[in-house]
Amino acid sequence: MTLIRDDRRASRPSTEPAPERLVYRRPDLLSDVSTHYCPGCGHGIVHRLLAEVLGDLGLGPRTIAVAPVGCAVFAYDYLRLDFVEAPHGRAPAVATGVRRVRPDAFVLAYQGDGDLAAIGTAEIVHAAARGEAITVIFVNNGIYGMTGGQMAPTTLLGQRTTSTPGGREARTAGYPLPITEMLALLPGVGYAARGSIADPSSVGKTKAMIRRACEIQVAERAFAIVEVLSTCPIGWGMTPREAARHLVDDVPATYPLGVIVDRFRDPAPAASTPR
Amino acid sequence: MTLIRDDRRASRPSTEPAPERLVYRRPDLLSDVSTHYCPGCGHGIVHRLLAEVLGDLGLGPRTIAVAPVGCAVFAYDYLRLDFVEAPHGRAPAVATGVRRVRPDAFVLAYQGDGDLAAIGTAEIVHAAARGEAITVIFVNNGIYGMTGGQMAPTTLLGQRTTSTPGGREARTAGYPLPITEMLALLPGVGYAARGSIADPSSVGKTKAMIRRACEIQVAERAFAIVEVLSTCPIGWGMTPREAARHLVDDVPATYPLGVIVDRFRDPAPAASTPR
Amino acid sequence: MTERATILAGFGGQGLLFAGQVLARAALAEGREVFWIPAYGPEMRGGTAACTIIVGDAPIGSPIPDRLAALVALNPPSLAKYEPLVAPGGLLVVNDSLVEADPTRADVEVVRVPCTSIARQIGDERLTCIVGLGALVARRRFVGWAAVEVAIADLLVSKGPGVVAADLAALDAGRRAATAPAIKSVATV
Amino acid sequence: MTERATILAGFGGQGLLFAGQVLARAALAEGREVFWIPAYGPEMRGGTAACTIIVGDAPIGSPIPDRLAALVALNPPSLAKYEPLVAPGGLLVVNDSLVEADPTRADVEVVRVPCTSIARQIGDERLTCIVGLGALVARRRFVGWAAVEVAIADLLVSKGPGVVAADLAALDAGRRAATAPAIKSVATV
Amino acid sequence: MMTAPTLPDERVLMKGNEAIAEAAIQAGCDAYFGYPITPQAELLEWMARRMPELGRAFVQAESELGAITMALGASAAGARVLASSSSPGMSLMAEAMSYMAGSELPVLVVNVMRGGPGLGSIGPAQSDYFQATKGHGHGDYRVPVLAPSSIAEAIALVADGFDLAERYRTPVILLADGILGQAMEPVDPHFRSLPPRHDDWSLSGADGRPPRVVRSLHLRPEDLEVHNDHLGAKYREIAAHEVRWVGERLDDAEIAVVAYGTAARVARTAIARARDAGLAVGLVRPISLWPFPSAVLARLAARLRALVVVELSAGQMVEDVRLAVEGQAPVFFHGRTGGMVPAPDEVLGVIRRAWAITADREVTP
Amino acid sequence: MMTAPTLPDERVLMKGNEAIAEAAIQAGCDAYFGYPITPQAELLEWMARRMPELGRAFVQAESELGAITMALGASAAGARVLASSSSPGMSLMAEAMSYMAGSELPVLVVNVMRGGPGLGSIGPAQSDYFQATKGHGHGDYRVPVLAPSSIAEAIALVADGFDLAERYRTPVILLADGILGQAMEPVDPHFRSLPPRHDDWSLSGADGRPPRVVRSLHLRPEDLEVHNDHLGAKYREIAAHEVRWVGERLDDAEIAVVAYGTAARVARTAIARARDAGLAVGLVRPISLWPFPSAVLARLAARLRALVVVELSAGQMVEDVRLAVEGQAPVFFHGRTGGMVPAPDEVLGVIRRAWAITADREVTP
Amino acid sequence: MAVAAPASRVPLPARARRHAFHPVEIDTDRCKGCELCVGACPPAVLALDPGIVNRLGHHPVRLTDPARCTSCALCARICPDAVFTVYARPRETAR
Amino acid sequence: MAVAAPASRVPLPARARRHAFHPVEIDTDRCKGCELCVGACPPAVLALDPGIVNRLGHHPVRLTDPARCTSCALCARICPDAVFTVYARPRETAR
Ligand SMILES: Cc1ncc(C[n+]2csc(CCOP(=O)(O)OP(=O)(O)O)c2C)c(N)n1
Ligand SMILES: Cc1ncc(C[n+]2csc(CCOP(=O)(O)OP(=O)(O)O)c2C)c(N)n1
Ligand code: SF4
Ligand code: SF4
Ligand code: SF4
Ligand code: SF4
Ligand code: SF4
Ligand code: SF4
Ligand SMILES: [Mg+2]
Ligand SMILES: [Mg+2]
Repeated sequence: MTLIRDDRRASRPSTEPAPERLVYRRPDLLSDVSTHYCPGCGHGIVHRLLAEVLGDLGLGPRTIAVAPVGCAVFAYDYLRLDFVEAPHGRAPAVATGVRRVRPDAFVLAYQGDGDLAAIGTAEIVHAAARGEAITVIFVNNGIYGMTGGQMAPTTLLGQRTTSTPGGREARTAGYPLPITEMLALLPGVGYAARGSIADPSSVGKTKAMIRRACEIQVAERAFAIVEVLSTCPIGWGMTPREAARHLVDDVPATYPLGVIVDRFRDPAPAASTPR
Repeated sequence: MTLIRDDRRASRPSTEPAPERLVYRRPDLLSDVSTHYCPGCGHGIVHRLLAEVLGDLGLGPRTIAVAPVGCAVFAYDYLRLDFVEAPHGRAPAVATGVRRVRPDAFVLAYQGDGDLAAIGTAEIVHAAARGEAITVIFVNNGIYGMTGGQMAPTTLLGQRTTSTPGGREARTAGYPLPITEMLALLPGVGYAARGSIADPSSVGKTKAMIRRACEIQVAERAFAIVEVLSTCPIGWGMTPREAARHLVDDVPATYPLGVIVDRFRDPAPAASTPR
Repeated sequence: MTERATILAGFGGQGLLFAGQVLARAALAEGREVFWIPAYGPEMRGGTAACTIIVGDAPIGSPIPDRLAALVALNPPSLAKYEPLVAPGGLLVVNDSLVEADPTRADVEVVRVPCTSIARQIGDERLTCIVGLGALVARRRFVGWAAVEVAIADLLVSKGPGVVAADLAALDAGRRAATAPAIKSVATV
Repeated sequence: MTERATILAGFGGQGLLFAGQVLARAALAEGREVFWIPAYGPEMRGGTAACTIIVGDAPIGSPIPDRLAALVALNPPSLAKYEPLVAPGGLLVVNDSLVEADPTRADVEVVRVPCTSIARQIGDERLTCIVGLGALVARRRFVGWAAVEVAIADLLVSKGPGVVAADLAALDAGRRAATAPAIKSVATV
Repeated sequence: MMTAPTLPDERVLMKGNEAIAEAAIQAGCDAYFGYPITPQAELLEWMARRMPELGRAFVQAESELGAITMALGASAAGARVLASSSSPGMSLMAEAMSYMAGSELPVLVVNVMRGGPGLGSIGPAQSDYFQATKGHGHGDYRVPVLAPSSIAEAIALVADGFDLAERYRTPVILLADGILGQAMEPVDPHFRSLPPRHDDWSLSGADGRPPRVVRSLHLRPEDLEVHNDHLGAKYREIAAHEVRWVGERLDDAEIAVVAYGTAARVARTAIARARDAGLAVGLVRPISLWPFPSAVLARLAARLRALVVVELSAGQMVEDVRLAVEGQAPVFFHGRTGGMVPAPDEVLGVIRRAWAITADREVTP
Repeated sequence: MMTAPTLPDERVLMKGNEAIAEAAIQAGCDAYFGYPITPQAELLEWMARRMPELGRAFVQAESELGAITMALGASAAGARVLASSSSPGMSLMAEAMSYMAGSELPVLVVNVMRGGPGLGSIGPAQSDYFQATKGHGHGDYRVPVLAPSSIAEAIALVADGFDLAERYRTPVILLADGILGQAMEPVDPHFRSLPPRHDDWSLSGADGRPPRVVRSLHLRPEDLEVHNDHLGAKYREIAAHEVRWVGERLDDAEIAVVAYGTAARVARTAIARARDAGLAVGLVRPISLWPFPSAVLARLAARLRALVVVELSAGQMVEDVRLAVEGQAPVFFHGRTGGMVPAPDEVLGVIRRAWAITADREVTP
Repeated sequence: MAVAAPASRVPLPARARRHAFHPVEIDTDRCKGCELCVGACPPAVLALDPGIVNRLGHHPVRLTDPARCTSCALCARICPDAVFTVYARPRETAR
Repeated sequence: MAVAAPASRVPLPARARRHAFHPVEIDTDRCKGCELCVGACPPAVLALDPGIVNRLGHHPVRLTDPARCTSCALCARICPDAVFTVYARPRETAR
């Protein structure tokens, strides 16, 4: 029951004694408000994991976080952290600016897949190439959630979106972009991994990845990224449970789960076969 | 003496008979003017190769070329081709616009390493991801030539430039960017290769790569890119011959020469070990 | 001025935008001028939603009405937000299923209709606003009743006759609720 | 107006910008106002180059002079381009090694100096413009001779005494060429 | 929302974003490039469906930078091109707009404005007036800017915009706002179509003719100045011939409200109420924001007691009004920002105040 | 070129770009972000050498988009930040400038202007005046713009710019041109230094205090309007207190030349020649382009026979002059574009013409 | 049919736990009815309550059978709205 | 010292080839004196001509010993300024 043990740890911020027999409670770093996210949206889960990990590691008071443009733009309303808003796609550059003038801060960038893998391609590639000591949480829901469900670079072939009404066709709309694999090629990238929030067990593994990505920044001052495969039930035109199923059944064929590179454990990157 | 035989072909545009015993002459697609390039600049060699290949393949009259912002901005003065100028880094997007409305054209983008691998990262990655049927000639001289020899993303570690006066240090200025290897991961990329113009034999091999990259566009309607390792004697602070030697001795350790992927010959990409 | 402005407001998922389109299309069919606009934006997703329809006999002026001829308020925040805009003598349809509070205005006509309950009885909460629309058109003939029915049929033609029938039933239930004396008296409770 | 504007122009590689800096620094050392600007740009690389120096006793006005007190033209295009700007009575130093054509102006003082040949004899073509500068300062004391020599020594201090000596030799050779009667007569050929 | 393609005989209800898209299609748009952004996303989505159906080019680009430079390429290659965005995305197009103006490339760019600055809000706004009419990109250039005030007018201006763009070889901006983009209004579904684009400079491959070059670089300042003079002459020609505006109830007006787009609609309602109250008020509605109808305002100002400028901004067009009026009449301003739209009664209040303050001004309507 | 760091006692010759960079360093700049572009590359290169020496932050970004958003991040985190570029690169910063204005972030941005539009030329120009003072990014915001006319003044304005930026929480633009960037002039090497940046809103980690958020998003239009009103009040305060300009020889002037930066130097030489020829001409040299010295021009205009505006542009600042003068005196314009700089005699010619045309105007100098 | 209830009414007050053990507290007002927890609960003791529309307009989730809850916290692990607090059965009852 | 020569003066006119065979024509006015060809020429028969400054300000390259040239065209292959035209020795002389 690793999961539960994880939870218990999460629920015990080092500052106060654990309430008797408490198994899980809302992490302290989550603000006491409802999110604007749609029912079942994966962003909520990722926020919670971040709150748990930063709480576990005691990083909250040192964190300067960068909010993306995307549905998670309001992350600053939900996480009790210092936050700066980046223009669409520029979170890694904004984080670089923060990093360079705040050597003691823990610098976190949170980005969606449109934000990171489309308009922000140059910024993420170069932050990674510089080996900028930042941790990037990359929430890949395969779609532009906020603007109404258009195709993202990460959208699966055949997937219907409001801008690929007949399903994404490679000939005209191109192929899904394995950007995390691309980043993993760069020597400045200390850690790159892909998790999912499809079910409680994936959530647990993803939490471990996020934790490692945070530790790498602190211990190794290297660039670390966790791509989290997530859901956008609204954009996908599915119920949250259908969306979760789709995330288990269909998405990992294009985006395989696992650690892609961990240069401080295994300096040679895991051979990744891109599709 | 393969080289000479190559040359003879190059010097015989299909339209006119070969002069008796002519071994090499300036290709017809090169305009009859002097370039503004510095003595020994590799751009001149790459221009000549392009003129030769397009001449050989009879593609000149079908070509719409895109000029970069960089020392090669005046390519339109030197190559007798239709040309459109792209804003800095956007040549692949401009080429995409051309491609989509001129299905019969041969679409060529010419870019420097600052243009392609820095400001234009998003555009090249996404043109490649879309498998846009364009041919990209990527002249990597490891520096910003036009603006006075500043560091490019491709600059070698330790290399002195006007913006890395103490030599490029990974800690602050990041690592050299193996962008062609990154692009080669993408399924839309039909062909990706890296050649050099350091000496006549490399020039010959590079010509063959450029030829293949042009053929792939025509025959397979896929994206093709040739990275050409080139010199910037002025920016490197070397004589042209010193620069050529540096290109042979030092650069390929960071940027290995050869075909990285040729999906229409060998669908599985060559294993590339990034540094 | 002959412009009549209506706001339909409530939760997303109550069928507001569709009901607004029905009203707009009915006006169009009658050869009137009409303007339809949703309150757009991400905060609307899963939260509150609203839709404005202005019907007139000349090209519509201001797209943001400051004098509403009618308001259909399907949840508590909508009532709070839009009630002040209703013009004196205007109509206020309140979703009795979700709104406990009473309107504060004394100079408007209030009709309480349990729109959500009725929609559920018909089988789909997304019909909530069509119920409200039935009540609205029953009390204020900005457009003719028949035009509304035709608009529903036209807009839903691709969804099949079952769907059309459900929507027409919701519309009619709204009309009946708004005209039944028992319900009307709620307004005075 | 006490402003005196000079343009040094020729090929890249003839040491134009450095010679301009020498002049500017000499003026600075004398407590004068001075303005130095290169013709900048990629077309300059390996092609033609130019540098403007304005010396005055009050803050310098227009950075682009339209009335030159002196021009040092080290190759044919420079002569063609800048000759018209020389003010009447101004000085025109022409590099006799590379410029065959004669100046067309009759209202200026022309001095032909084989700058390139002299520079080569001293051992470095990059001294060409220093030769021209020697000729210029010999004929027009915009700044004092000693200040020029000190400026050269200061600017080249890190390069070692050999380099300083070569530059001073070039400067002096230019002075001598510009004051030797044989050379001066070239202007009237 | 509605499907216009079948072209029914009667008026149909169309959403502004979709009507603009369909109008472009009917006008013969060969290629569309865009990137999603609220409140113009439906324009892109309409194109995503319709353009491939018609075998025309559609690309959802990687960014607005990508979209506008794809548009640049397609226009250089001879196509009739539409691009669209909303305020933050427009800002990203500044460099390429300057390039296209310099390269004289016809492209129609739609800005469905939202509240700024920065990420701002997604509410309707007119706070990109300065950007559209003046300093967007670097360098001396101007771009014709057309501002519709209804969906039907937006449709008409799409064809006009292409026409202007191609006649003068210039980018053109269609400046709408979130309300026009999101609203539905009845429109006549028979949109204007244009003959295919034709020119003797665009790129097709140098086959049997000398190579052509499309560029904005003129490295020698002398050359660039000649080019700028050429552009300047063109802009003067546009200014002389392409001013568009509409006047309403001006004949006896003592006060003119100056407003465009959505603000003009609010003004119209306010003016009707003012007339009901006995105040002689009319409307000047600029349609071309550049060239601005300065001459007509200068003429009118001489005989008005005041002008009232209403904008969904903190005051941008009002500078052009003041510049035109040159002190001949007082200019009052009322603006709302950030996505807020003034209520008609609010504008009526401003009119009343202007009326009162200028009671002793002599005017000869 | 020259090395200033040793701070000799005498004046030293410094290149404009390098002087600006060193001035920023002396003023306490914590971080620099840039991207190479002619004619400002030496500024970046100076910083590349000096900042690491001093243990301060220097990043050559992947693009101007990267540079300006790094600046945004560093400023949000409490640093004193400089960024620099030239015209095309400035255009790419439009979106982020709007974000920084909306987020109220102090950053000093240097634009060493070159000829446009598009890739244009690399010659000196003043054709980004509109962009700097008006419509660069989207939304209702203004940015203080300081325009030096000599290298010594550029040095002084760097410190002023940081000071303004931090006092008002706003980006500030230092608007120079290729000539100022490339030229060398003697400067006093003792530059002004500022106390370290200090505020109670920037980000350092929410340690023992509530979290802080730096943002421009206010999704509810009501909130965004409140924010815009706040910004508007700030801009009015800046306009009231931060106008900078210099007048020369105005006392008895019948004609005033209005020019800034490099154009003002040409004008000064032309005015000297005009005075030699007996014409009573003076100079108004705006230093702050926004806020613009409108009041002084309005006051002067009432007693002048004419104003002559000289720009390295097709006519941009002249609009603000006309707006200020409101028809009280004729405004003549002379501009050169694309990297060309007018010769003093050329400007003298324009002054003479203005003098002749306005010979019968009554003036009371 | 119940109208939207104020926050204090529906969630189980923490104090109540002392009396009858409830392994799971649900912040009903924040529940969006996505049913992810419903799918994740091994003993299937979670379900939406169709009788309630909360302040967000959703039918919130309800623990249908506290006794069968194993306190496994999988619901908490998956809930995007961090609605759950989970307690293990007190020792005396659990063991 | 020779001054910059007009284009027609220095390059070997094509006609001349008919008389004394010259394997390599050099467009002297375009040569930038980079010496890449000098380094690439196997028999080392190319060298800069210090006596000439061409229109571009460079000392152009010159074929020092036509007889030893093998017409291998490596010079042409490397020249960035496409300055060379290379002919093979006519059959009668070559074989
Ligand atoms: C410059 C710019 N372009 C476009 C937009 C509109 N926009 C807002 S969010 C978004 C993309 C959201 O997609 P993603 O990053 O995948 O986040 P998600 O909402 O799916 O979590 C876009 C295109 C914008 N705000 N700014
Ligand atoms: C937006 C923009 N930023 C910067 C520049 C300045 N600039 C011109 S060329 C260039 C880079 C040249 O480097 P590269 O692409 O490697 O070409 P090279 O000159 O080395 O062949 C830069 C930064 C510009 N013109 N536009
Ligand atoms: S639109 Fe998609 S990503 Fe955005 S909140 Fe809704 S479900 Fe989540
Ligand atoms: S600067 Fe470098 S790249 Fe540019 S022309 Fe000179 S050598 Fe070539
Ligand atoms: S703790 Fe486990 S058993 Fe109990 S409700 Fe949650 S998921 Fe179900
Ligand atoms: S997962 Fe959370 S929000 Fe979803 S139904 Fe369960 S308790 Fe409600
Ligand atoms: S052809 Fe060969 S041998 Fe002859 S000059 Fe050229 S490189 Fe030398
Ligand atoms: S390679 Fe070409 S340019 Fe260079 S020296 Fe030889 S001939 Fe001249
Ligand atoms: Mg997404
Ligand atoms: Mg380069």
